[in-house]
Amino acid sequence: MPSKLLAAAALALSAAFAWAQDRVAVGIVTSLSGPMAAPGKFQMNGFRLAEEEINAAGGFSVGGRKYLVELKAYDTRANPAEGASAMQRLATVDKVPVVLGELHSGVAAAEAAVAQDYQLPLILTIPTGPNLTEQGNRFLFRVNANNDQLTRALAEFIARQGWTPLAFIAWNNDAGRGGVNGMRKLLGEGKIGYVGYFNVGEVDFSAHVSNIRAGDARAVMLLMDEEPGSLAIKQVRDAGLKTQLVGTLAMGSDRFLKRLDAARLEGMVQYNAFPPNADVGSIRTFSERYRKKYGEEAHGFAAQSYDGLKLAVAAMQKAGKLEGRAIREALAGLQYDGVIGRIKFDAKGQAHPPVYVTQWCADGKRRILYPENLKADCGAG
Amino acid sequence: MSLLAVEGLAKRYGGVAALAGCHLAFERPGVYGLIGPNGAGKTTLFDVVTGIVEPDAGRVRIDGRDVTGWPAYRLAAAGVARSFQECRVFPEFTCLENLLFRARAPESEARRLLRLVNLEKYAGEPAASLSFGERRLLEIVGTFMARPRILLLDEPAAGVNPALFEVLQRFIRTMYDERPLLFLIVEHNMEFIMALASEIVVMHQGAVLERGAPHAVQASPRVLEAYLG
Amino acid sequence: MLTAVLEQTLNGLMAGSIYVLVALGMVLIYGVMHVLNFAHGVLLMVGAYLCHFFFTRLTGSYLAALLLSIAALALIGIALERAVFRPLQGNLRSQVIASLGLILAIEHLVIALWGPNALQMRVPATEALVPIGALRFPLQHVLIIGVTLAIIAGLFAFLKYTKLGTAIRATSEDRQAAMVVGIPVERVDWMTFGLGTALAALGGALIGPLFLVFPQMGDAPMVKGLAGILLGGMGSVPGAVVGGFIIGITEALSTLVLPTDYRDSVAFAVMVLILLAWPRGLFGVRVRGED
Amino acid sequence: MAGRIAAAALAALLLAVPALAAQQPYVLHVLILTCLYAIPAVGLNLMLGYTGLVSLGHMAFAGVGAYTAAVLMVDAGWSFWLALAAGVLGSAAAGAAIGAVCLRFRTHFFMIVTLAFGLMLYSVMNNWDDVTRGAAGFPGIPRPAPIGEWSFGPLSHFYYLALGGALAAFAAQWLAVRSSFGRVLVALRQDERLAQAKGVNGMLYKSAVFALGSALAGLGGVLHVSFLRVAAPASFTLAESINAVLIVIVGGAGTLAGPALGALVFVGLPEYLRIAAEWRLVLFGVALVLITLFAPQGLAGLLARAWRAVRA
Repeated sequence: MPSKLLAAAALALSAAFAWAQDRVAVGIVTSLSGPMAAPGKFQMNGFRLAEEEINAAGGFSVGGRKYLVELKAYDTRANPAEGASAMQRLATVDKVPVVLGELHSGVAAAEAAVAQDYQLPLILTIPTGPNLTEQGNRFLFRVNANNDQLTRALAEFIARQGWTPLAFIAWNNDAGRGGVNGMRKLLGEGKIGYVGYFNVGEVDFSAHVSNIRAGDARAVMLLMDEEPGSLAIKQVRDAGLKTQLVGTLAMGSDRFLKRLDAARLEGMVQYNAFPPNADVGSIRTFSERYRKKYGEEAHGFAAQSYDGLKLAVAAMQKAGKLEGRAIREALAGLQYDGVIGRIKFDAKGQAHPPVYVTQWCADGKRRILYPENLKADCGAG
Repeated sequence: MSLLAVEGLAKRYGGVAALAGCHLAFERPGVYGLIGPNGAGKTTLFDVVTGIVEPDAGRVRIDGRDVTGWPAYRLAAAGVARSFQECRVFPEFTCLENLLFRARAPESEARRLLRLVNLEKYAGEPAASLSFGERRLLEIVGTFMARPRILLLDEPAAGVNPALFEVLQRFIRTMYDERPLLFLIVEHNMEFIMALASEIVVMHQGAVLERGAPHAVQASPRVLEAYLG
Repeated sequence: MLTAVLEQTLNGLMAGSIYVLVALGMVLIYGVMHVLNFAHGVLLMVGAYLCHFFFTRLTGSYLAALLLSIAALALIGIALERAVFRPLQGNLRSQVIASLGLILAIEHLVIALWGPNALQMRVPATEALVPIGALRFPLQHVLIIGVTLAIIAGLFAFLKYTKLGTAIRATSEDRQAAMVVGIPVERVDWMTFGLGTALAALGGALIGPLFLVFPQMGDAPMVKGLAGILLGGMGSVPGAVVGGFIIGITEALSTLVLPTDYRDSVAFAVMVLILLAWPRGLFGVRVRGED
Repeated sequence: MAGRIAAAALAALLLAVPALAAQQPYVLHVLILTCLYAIPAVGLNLMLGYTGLVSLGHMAFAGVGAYTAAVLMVDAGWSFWLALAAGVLGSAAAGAAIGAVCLRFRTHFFMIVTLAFGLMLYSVMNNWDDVTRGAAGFPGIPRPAPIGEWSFGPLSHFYYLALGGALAAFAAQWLAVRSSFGRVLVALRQDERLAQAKGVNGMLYKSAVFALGSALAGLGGVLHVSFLRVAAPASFTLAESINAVLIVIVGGAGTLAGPALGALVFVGLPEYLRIAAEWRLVLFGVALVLITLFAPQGLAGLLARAWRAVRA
């Protein structure tokens, strides 16, 4: 008992001490409402967890001074104009040294332009549009793999398995279309089967399921998020379709399992930026902490965002001052080992984190199939 | 050549024949009354002549020129003006603005006409603020601003109180005396129309039943039968 | 090919059922009050949320939750009729604009209360699979088509044989005449509104377990339902049924031959083309307030 | 007279904003966005407010102009100004062509057909990857090239472009409304059949205002994507079209200043309030309902009433 009391007192004390410390406001652009609000929540979860950890550890020092981190989050609602406004406000009103986040590629493009205006580094943690990092914007960085990178890993894997022609059920938005176009480029037009697009908010895939059954596809790729994903798999399996399923990073988690059941998922593979149960020290600690804070299994978007904030802090430390250009230089030269793997930006500001392919086992666990060097059996993915 | 002629007009709405072979011609200006029981096809005839409705068959001629199927605005340009059974004015426009909208006559004429019907004090008021009867007067006065050659009035006296009633009668007569044109007036109020018209046309079941001087029409057994039957 | 067409037709019937459920409520209200309530889709969504709430928090019975949400939505509908739509009677533009305001307010209120993430409503009783020929369909699918057909039949019977139904038909046909023969049209108004929103709740409660319960779930059914009633002829109940099914089946069949990312466009293009040929819709009734 | 002095003062203030807000680029940014939202709203005001045509696909026409200009600038190397003209013309042409179909319908039919065309145009922007770059957006839209020393990079400079665009739109609205053309539009809204009986070719006028409204939408769209330096289908959705209706109605449909007031409230206020996003849209929704119920002339009407009360 006394030790608990002591610990509580220490915590209170450290909190009081922390309060007195200087704070660095870090800008966050995300979707708290609008069509991307659901994944936006995972993004914020990742940022909040990183913020909590950094501050609990006493903050970080820049140029000899200790700071705590504070998130200044704005809702951009998947709308480019709102994104530009939020960025402008962060740059000129809140005067933050670095901004992170965003989910939507089109909005990210508007934000990136403002970031360049103010020489304010913008670190994307979710948008996947490949052309974002092709604009010659030196202040734009992307932690997560873009669509081309994701599909490259997966296309290689699918080609090796001989799962072509490959059919699709895909969101008719930047993520879904980007995925289909990337696969088309990598596998070749002849290897692409039926492509069924649906709009965000649509939930009935029966027309697509029927067409896939009537076609000759060896596998079906589901390019969408968790919520429609669970419905799509249910509808595919309930219709008696036994085709190999290929999913996205939203579909390789225990939370996803809760939406469905092991029988329907068995055998499905998905690419993943982050296998929450991999036997890697950093992943294990992150997953445990995440589960403790949010009561559910960690999400890839959260992991990417968590790493993003940690990385930004490391860059500020390395830069030695809270100034955009210095932080940009630091980011460009930084090598950071995060939850999602090693993050090192190329000349275009794109990181190349590992992309995993995991597969559902009969007991509701996952095995890692790809990359070869991390291959592990059920329970690891 | 007739000023206005319709030949064999037919128009069906669903199963109902609103016009069934209607022939009618007006050779010269005058005030003509158009009467008939409900459903006789009077308003449909107006709608066809003013281009709101296209007939299924038959022709409409003005000065011998075939104008069948012309849209309303073209017929208006050709000198056809009308008022509506349900009384239409632009409620947000002032009385004066209502009269000047697309007018051929100048503002002085508008003010004179308003004076004739005792509406000059409302010239600057929005039409919506008028009583129904006053709005009816405004609507009818407005039709003259286009300087029409053919004027169709659909139940001008309906819903107008007796005081305005007389104003209206006097106004129509004055206007006719000033410039004789073809007035075709649908009216249920016999007193009103008999006093005004020089000739009465009776319609029944989509066609012309009788035509003649007011007293002759009133005495016709066929007309009586149509109204009672 | 033939089986594919048959199968897609069946899929279209399923999707169309949902459009019809939305369209029926809208068309009843339109017929009586000449109000086109664009917020009907979000009311369907509210119905699903309430059903979810009652099901998970209050009673474990799906049927009870469904009935409760229907009752709640009927009350909400009656309140909206009183507060918003009755005062705007006769003003088409304002009604539509007010209903756009309701969409914004209600949808974001739901997000504020329940969050943006989809809720799952698992009703074990409806999770069985039904074999039809060589194909299998979830029971809930069949249930939706069945319930929709039952509602259509019930609604027709209701309109034909009950006193209120007759009053609704009379008021739709000619409001003035209905008033003259002593039908209390204002009472018919709010009752119809309640009935219409109750139908939306039923739709939401039915599709909730099959799909998910989320804030935008009513958007697509509303837009497609609108297209359906336009196609069928504004104000015509049989028209709404036929129109809704045509949209659903067209969408499903179009996936056989056309790129699927233009599926919506195909449905709308069909609507516009049919309207150009039959400007008042397939079951075109006279359009009131045309000018 | 007082009105003219007020207008002159307002114009002077608007021109002086960059000097006054030199240290507050964010204020300029918000004012620019206000202008960019007000421009299409002016077009919709002519259609909805003056003529009574409730288009639920208005912003899709802004998208047509925006993408036309974007493709011409980026892929064909046209100058901003030429591309702007082409974008505006493109929107006008799309408005005239699609309007010709939509205007065959009335009331609710018209609204839903415009909604349908809005969604179809959106699909094209979202799906035509080769030309529009698809759903991920079209980055790298340039700002106008500098005129001599005057570059459009700094916010204060772009502000004058946005303000110029907005003033042009409001001037067009003013000229249209006070002309006989405008009288006809207002007459058509009040009673189309009567206007026809008075010799108005309703279809011609409605087509003209549909094309004009779409052209203004296009002007706004081109400036919008040049300002953001990205064109994305997300800027031209049904939700954005509904927002445009909201701006017009809240500001005051059928009033000259309505679109400006509406845009200011819609863009400016939330940027300053920054209350939780859901509640902000709940509030806007409720405001929309209340305005249709109690203040059909919107904010412009309320302000005019207040002004009269002050003067009396």
